[in-house]
Formats: sequence, C-alpha cells, structure tokens
Amino acid sequence: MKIRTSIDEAINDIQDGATIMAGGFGLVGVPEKLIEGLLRKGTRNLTIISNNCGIDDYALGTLLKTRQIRKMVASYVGENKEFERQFLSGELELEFVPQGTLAERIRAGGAGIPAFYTPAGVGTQLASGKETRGFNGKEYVLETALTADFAFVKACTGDRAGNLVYNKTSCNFNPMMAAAAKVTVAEVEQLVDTGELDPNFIHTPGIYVQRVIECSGYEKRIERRTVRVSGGNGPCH
Amino acid sequence: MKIRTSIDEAINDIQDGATIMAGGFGLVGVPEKLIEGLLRKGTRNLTIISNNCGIDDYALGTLLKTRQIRKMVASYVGENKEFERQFLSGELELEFVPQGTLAERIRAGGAGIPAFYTPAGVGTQLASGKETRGFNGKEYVLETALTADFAFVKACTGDRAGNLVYNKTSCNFNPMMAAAAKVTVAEVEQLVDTGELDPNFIHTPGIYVQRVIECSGYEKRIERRTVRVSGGNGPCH
Amino acid sequence: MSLTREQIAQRAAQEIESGFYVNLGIGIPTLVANYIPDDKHVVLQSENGLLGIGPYPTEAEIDPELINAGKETITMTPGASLFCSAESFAMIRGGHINLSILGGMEVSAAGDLANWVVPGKMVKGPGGAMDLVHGAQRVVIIMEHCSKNGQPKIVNNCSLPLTGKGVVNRIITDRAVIDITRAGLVLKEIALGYSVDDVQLVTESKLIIDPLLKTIAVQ
Amino acid sequence: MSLTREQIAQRAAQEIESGFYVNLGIGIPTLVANYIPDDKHVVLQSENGLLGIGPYPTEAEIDPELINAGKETITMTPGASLFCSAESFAMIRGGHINLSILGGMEVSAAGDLANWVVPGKMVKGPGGAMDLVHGAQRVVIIMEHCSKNGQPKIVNNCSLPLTGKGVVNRIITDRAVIDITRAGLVLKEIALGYSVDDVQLVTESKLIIDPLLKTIAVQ
Repeated sequence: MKIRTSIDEAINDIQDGATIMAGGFGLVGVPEKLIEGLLRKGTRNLTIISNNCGIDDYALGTLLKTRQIRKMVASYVGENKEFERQFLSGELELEFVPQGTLAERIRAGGAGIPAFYTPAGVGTQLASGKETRGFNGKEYVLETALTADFAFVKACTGDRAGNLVYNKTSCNFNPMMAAAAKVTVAEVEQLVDTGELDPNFIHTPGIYVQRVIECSGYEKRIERRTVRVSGGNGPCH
Repeated sequence: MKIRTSIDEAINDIQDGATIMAGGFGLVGVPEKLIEGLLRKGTRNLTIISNNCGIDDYALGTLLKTRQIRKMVASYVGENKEFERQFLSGELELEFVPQGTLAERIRAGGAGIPAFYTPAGVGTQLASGKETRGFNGKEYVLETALTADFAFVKACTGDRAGNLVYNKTSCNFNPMMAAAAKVTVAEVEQLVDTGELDPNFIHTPGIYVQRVIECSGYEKRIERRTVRVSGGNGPCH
Repeated sequence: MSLTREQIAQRAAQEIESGFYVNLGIGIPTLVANYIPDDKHVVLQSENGLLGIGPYPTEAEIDPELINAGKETITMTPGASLFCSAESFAMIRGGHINLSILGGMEVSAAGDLANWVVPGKMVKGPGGAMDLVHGAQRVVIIMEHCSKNGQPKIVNNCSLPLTGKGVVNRIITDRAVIDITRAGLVLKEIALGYSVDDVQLVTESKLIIDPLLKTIAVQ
Repeated sequence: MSLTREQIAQRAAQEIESGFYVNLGIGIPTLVANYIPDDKHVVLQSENGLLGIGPYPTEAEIDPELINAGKETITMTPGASLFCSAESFAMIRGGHINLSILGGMEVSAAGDLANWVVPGKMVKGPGGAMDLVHGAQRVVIIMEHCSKNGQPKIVNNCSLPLTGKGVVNRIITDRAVIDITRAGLVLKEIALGYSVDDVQLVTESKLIIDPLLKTIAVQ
C-alpha cells in the first residue's frame, strides 16, 4: 500500500504553499527525483527546510530558477548564484539555523518534543529575540520543533513496509525528516521485499514512511572531487 | 587502548557514592558481568539510573541485598521483593521517571541538551513541582538531562575502537547511556578487530565508549518464557 | 451477560484498522492481538524497541534477547525493525502510533486515566504508560466496569494517582463501550443482556445515550 | 618570518594528542590532518555524519556518497562509523569531541569568535560552526594575524557578527600562538623573526607575555 509507481503519483497531492523538508547534505543524499517531480508539477510558494539549497542546475537549486520557493530554512546556502540574487532582491525569504540546531529541531518535530534548550547561537544574531536561560552556569537558547507537510527523503534501499537503509554520508538529515512530516515520500535506489532487510540494521523504521518509490538513473553529482595519487599518502585527509 | 582484560580492572576506579547508569530492559541487554564486578568490589552508596532493577537473585537486584544502592532512578521496579522491603523501610531512595522521559533525559545528557519539554506526566504526581508550559495549545513539563559518572552497557559485538552492535531488543537504553556518562564501560560477547564491523551499521560509535571488555558465559535469563505450539498459531502475539 | 476477558479483547480488536501501527499494553491488552483478523495489515509496536511483534516463539525459536514490553519472549514479523528506547519513545511521543490499547483502574468523565498505582500495593512505577497516553493518536482503555467491590471505575474524578489528564478517547468494559467527548460520556454499545439503566447504575458519571446505541458484537 | 598556511596547519597539528577525537573546519583547518604524525592515534569527525575520516580516495575509490563537511570526496579509516546529522551534533554538542580547529575572521580578548559573515559578501550561513564552538571541549582558531588591509583580527570587541561568545581557547596565527584566559590574552609562542613588540603592534588587545614564551616550532 505504500508503494508508488511514478514520482508524479507520489507527489500529486502537494499543494501550493506547502512546507517540504528535503534530505541531503551538499549534493549527497538528495531526493533528486522527487525534486525533479516538483519542478515538473510547478508547485509554488513553497517553504523548503533543507540543510543546503543545491546548486544552480541540480537539486533544490532548480526550483529557484522557476521561483517555486518562497522561503528557505537552512544552515548553509553558499553554492548558488540564483539564491544570492533572489535573496538580495527580497524575492526569497531565508531563515538561517545553526546546523546542529536544525538537525535537533527536526528531530524534536518527529519526536513530540515541542521545544528544547541548546547552547548554539547564544549571543549571536541567530538567537536574537529568542528566550535564553541558564542551566548549571551556562546560557542556552530555547529552540522549537520543526515539522512539515511533506518530507522528501532519499535512501539506498527500501522495502514495502517503508523501512529504509542509507548509504554512508547520504544518511545526514534524511532520518529525522522522515519522522517530522505528515507525509514522508522516500525515493530508493533499490526496492526489496518485506523481510529482506535485517531488522537490527534499519535506519528509518517503516512507521515514518508513507510512500516509497523505486527510482533509477541517479546522477549523484560530486561537488568537490578530491583525490590522492594511487598508492600515495598525501594530501591525506 | 580501550580494551580491558578483566571486569575488576575495568571498574577499579569507581568510588563509593558514584552515579552509574546500567542498560537493559527487564533482564535483556543487562550488563550482568559488570554488575557482578560491582558486587565483588562492594562499592556502596550508589545512585543507579536504570529502567528496571533486576530481580532478587540476578542483575541489579543482587546489589540490593548487599545494600550497595542508595538511590534508584527507574521507570518500573516491579519484579523485586527486596526492593519493596528497602523502599518501604526508607532505606532506599526512589525516583520514578516515565519510561520515555527517562530515555529522553538520558539522550539529552549525552547530546548537550540541558532541558526539554515533554507531555508525559503533565497533571500527575511525577510532574508535581515541575515547571509546565503551553505550546500550540497543549501543556508540557520541563525535564532536565541526566548524566552519570559511569555507564555500564552490554553489547553483542564490539571492536577495539569502541564501536558497538546490539542484538534485537537488547539495545534498549544502552546507546543513550553510553553517550551520557563520563566513563562508559562496555561488556561485549564478541570482540572483533577494528574494521570488521560495517560502518553503516554501528549502533554506538566508539567515541562514546572508553572501555571495552569481552565476556563469556552469559546467563541471559528469561523472565517470562512464552511459547506457542510448533506449527500452531495461537495465542499468536 | 458481562463480557469475558477474551470477549473484551475481541471487542477491542475491532478498534484496529488495516494499516494501523498499534501499541498494546501489558495484561488483557496483549490478548487483543489474538483477535486481529488476518486480512487486516497491522503492525504492533513494543516500547522496549521493536516495531513488528510476531507470534510467541516455538521452543526452538526462543531468543532470550527478543522480548516485548511485558517481558515475554516473542518473535518478529517480516518487515520488523529494532531500535533503542529513545527512538521508540520518539516514535510514541511524536504521534506516529495510531492506537494504544491499555488497561485501566479508573477513567474520569474528562478522560483522565489512572492505571499505574494499585491501591494498597507497592508502587511499581509508570513504565511507558505516561508517554503512551499522550503520544498515541487514539487511546482506548479496556477494563472491568466495576471494581471487585462493585464500585464504579468510570467516575467524575479519579481517586487514584493519574497516569494522564484528558487522554482517553474510548473505554471498553465487560458491559459497555463508552466514548469520552467534549459533551461528556457517550454510551455507544452495551453488552447483551444489560439495559442502559444497568450500565448507568454502575457508572458514576451521567451517560449520554448514543442514538445509534448498539449491542456489543462479540462471539 | 610569518608562517605559511602549511606551517600554521603544522603548528595546529601539535594541538592534537593521541586518543583525541577531532573536528577540523573547512579550509586551512582541513590541511591540519596532513601534519598529524602516524604514531598518534587520532579520529577525525565530520559533522555530516562520519567518525573516522580517511585519506582522499584514489580515482577508483571515489564514492559520491562519501564526503566530508567541506563536500570533498573522502574515504573512511578502519573503525569508522556513519550516522545521521542529529546523532552527529548530539556527539558535538554533548562534549564528546576533544578538539575543534576552525578558521576565524575576528577573535576578541574574551574569546568571542566571528567567522561566519564575510564583510561585503553574501551571507552563506553558519553551517555547523555555532554548534562546534560550544560543543567541542577545546576550540582552537587558526587565522592570519592581520586582515588584508593590515588591521588586527585579534580585537577588544568583534565588529563582525559573532559565531559564539567566549568560546575560543587558543589562537594560532602566522605570527603567534595566543591563549584566551580569564586574566586576558597570553602570548605563548611567537614566529621566528618577530619580537613581542611586533606582535603587540598588530594585536588590538594588550598581551600578557608568558614567562615561558617560545618560538613557534615548525619546519
């Protein structure tokens, strides 16, 4: 019942003005097929919660060109010229959130925690106007949960029950987002039968995922291709 | 550097009056060898944070007979006669915490979150005297982080870097406790070389674990042995 | 005739819809699983860290490290997942569980629940009940209609320490099915052989009679 | 002679002790990894969800889904672990990282850090820096001693928007190593060829001279 057979079907009920979380760090673990679907669908006036905003011709960056995004909630948006242009002209609203606070606010949204205290941002403009409070001699800022109408997540493998497994650093924001939205749509590179995944090693339990779609032809763009000479050691990290 | 070769060595610096977290739910995932070590060592005046308190002749229950526990922080302590006697006589201090709040307070302790709001316990005696606050029309109680001097955790497999993997429902409170203590001691059934565990499927990253000891001869007691007739269906869950 | 424990469980199973994620409490609620029809796709959650509780194991299948929240040995269904207690209660608190069926000692007309302190007995602790009553989308309480002394357990105000305030959606007893609504308690179903007056007599709060009042359908 | 970028990285690597878990910021801090001696056992954390960063991959080893926080392709060391961003920042915020080495634009005498807003440029966002400066047990900032206009970057009060207040433990520049203490800024080491006066001249706040003042040891 969770399986969808086309991206368009998987997102057909997303309305203009929706709030959408999208997984990924840089260009890794990005739900690229679902974002392409949103581009085709032309849904407008979107609030997007995502750590980054893609690049000009890939991932969330493509939705900027078509002016589908009204507001962006992110920790870092550095790699995108069109973003800069729209923000400076006032077309695009932007809320910066420290990366750890962003991750924790999304986790809180999925975990029924309405608010929590964190040290990140205290004394900076990102905490200005927010309530602060001392615990054990240190000052913390109160941050509230983030939720969304939809979450777009990208996994390596999924099953028919909605269980997901991520590959390496493509995990990033995907699991928390899966839990924090009313409807979570997961695009997976490989769909397996229920029971094939080891229950001990599920990253996102199926309860958090309402729709699963198997996709192929992933670009998996590389933002900074850094290599060492084979056999060599340096530059080593 | 994290590997210890005897339980006694692994816990030799625990002082009277220490606060110790111990993993496990019921009798599953209990660090039974470390608790036996504490019994041998005779450390007294302990504050124990654990979901349950074992049974009279196994796990944390054994430390009650020897009066090593001064205070217990738990969600459920139902299976223990000596516990009842000491509590009713006033020898043992007891703090009840709703199970989800206990899990989240320990997670907060390891995650640098000093306090958070939760709905559990609002309007009950467990929230009496605690600060409450409304968010989006619902009332929540402020709960603070729990930390400890030591955490005792039990894993199925561990490596020399301190990475841990748990088996089935023996996971329970172990991962959060591993992160919430100054010194975490992990007893494992199988110690493998660093690099043998799949990095994608580590339950507790090694950064949280200061000491690892391989143990054998696990009892793994069963509290309620419930079976169905082979081939039959009912009672089915 | 009042419903047996098995019949209460049978009636409670009718609360479960296909596609639901359900948490069943310890005791009679655990029996509810036996009455979920095979054609309903239901996933049972256990707050000690399992989604997808299967049948009890055969002797050969027993794994001491696979238990439910009642500490019984169990198995897993295909598609099950295992996780830590923080994730388990994030799942519960975050509203991802469609339904929780729990036992009760007292329920008030306002939906307050008391089920963790047994009068005259050592207090064992709340376990996960205080989290479940706030987290589950719907909370159904199953219990005997009266105490052993014949006193009402559905009351204007709970006398026992609360598990949660205003958290119960429905009560299923051996004599009736009652909804907690803003207007008050609504009598929805009644056990065969009981009259509305019979049920009101053992219910402290005034009952509103549902115009579609039915007989509880159990076998 | 002022230290080169590589020499600053080399000096910063001396901050790392065997057994440390370390988070290195983007830019020059990333270079620090090249100067960790092989006999030190050090685990590098990347806030996008990896503990145990290894060398850059060979062409054959490249995995587009294995990157560091600077979005560079990398490998993993034996014993590495992968996790989600919430866990990664729980690890950072919870004080489990022994040391974070980050770049800086201004540091105040009170240890305030400004490093996320570049004057006259589009603000890209704080990334994980605001979490790291509070979470790591020790924060070391590496930067040029002066701006391109020759203005001091170690100041009484930061003029740029802050990343964190009172968070820096040590500053390593091309000319000096300076500790932030309750008593004030303490000059610990000085680059070969510079005098104390030279360094004070380009430092807005008054320096306390450590009695054991040394020359920065780099190659």
